[in-house]
Amino acid sequence: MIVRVQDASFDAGEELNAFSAGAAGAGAVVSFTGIVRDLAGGLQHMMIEHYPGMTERAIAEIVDEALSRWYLTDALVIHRHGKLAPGAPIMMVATASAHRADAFAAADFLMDYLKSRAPFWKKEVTADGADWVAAKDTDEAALNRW
Amino acid sequence: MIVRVQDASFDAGEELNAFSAGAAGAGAVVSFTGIVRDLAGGLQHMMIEHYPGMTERAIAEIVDEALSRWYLTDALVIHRHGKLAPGAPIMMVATASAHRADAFAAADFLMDYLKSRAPFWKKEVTADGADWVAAKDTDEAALNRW
Amino acid sequence: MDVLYFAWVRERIGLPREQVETRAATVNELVAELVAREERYAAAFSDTTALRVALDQVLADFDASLSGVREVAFFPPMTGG
Amino acid sequence: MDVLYFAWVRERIGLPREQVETRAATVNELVAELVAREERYAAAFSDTTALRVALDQVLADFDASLSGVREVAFFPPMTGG
Repeated sequence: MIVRVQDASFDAGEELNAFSAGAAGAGAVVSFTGIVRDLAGGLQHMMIEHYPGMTERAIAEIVDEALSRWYLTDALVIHRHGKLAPGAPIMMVATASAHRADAFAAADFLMDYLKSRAPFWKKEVTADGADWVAAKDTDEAALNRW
Repeated sequence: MIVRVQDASFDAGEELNAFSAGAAGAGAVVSFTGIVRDLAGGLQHMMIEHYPGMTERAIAEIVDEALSRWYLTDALVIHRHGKLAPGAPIMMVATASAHRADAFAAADFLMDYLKSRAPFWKKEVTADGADWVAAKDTDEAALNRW
Repeated sequence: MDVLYFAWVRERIGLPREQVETRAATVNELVAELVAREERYAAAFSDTTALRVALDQVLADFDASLSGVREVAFFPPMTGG
Repeated sequence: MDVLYFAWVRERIGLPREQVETRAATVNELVAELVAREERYAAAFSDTTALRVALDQVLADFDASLSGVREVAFFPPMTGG
């Protein structure tokens, strides 16, 4: 299990390959990559604030919960903070399992919980100013699936 | 939408990066990679037989169905045939969407249908001989989820 | 009509494909004709519930009509993915 | 007690963190003390249903006890992922 919270960018493809190489006995690898997108047009960059200390702790708890619920041989979480350009990777989750259903469910679960329970806050900066991204009711509701 | 049926190997990380670069407006990219695993120990290689013509047609239909059910900006399916070494990638699915739930559901759906509706047959070759991999009832049952 | 065999069906029959002259109206009738030919066909088709059939590259049932069909393929359940 | 603010809570209050001397027994009592101080606190805490609180880096409720707590953090709902 690897958890990395960093301001540096990362290469999702390289991370996937390194993760898969370490999980060769698993058979099924699922990944999720979140990418900064320019929804309305005019996004200059995204700023991600986080709560050092609590972030690592919250993510580790979420990953432990996933490992206790599904048969996983490994799990990876990378989440960036700081200034991110449009098109840049924000975060990545990967899960490895002998069973594809477990790999899918665990990755889906990790995303739902990282979204609403890990202390990150996104701000979108445009020429017109900066706005904090509002949490969605659907994200909170998604937690009830698990 | 890209569908590739090939005997050549592929680099899942490079494929993920190329797919994500083309789906930068999406925000959410989910991938699944299937890797040859040596379950019992002693696997020399896996042979995958397919039905040329029907394979491409069946996969295209499955992908079209996914595109009609979920909001996807793009989808990728790569599936190999021929002789595969332990640890080698067998196949890969990737989906891109503005909504992570759609990307997850569509990738999960594609895997379930590719598993049981695309004409591929796996044979495991060991020092003791060769055995066709039996289809699992759970794989057929998984289709009822959709 | 082209008849194709895959995986262990191909191995039991010993052929990947063959031309078959038949007046069979349905897949089941074609299977009955093949089974009557030789033991290796009987072995391959001993349990059709363990088999799948595609007509012109589309999955079908064993009671489907062969009218207009040019290519019939028999194989075990798929194990892709 | 260390009190930390994140995202727009930090911006409204104008501070990322501060030391607070308090006898508040619960989070709600601490919020009431802060709100009584200055308008910028009142603005930040005008709707606590729109806020989350963590006690020693673990999510908690606003009626939770502050007994033994060294670090309190206020922030809007998370938007990671």
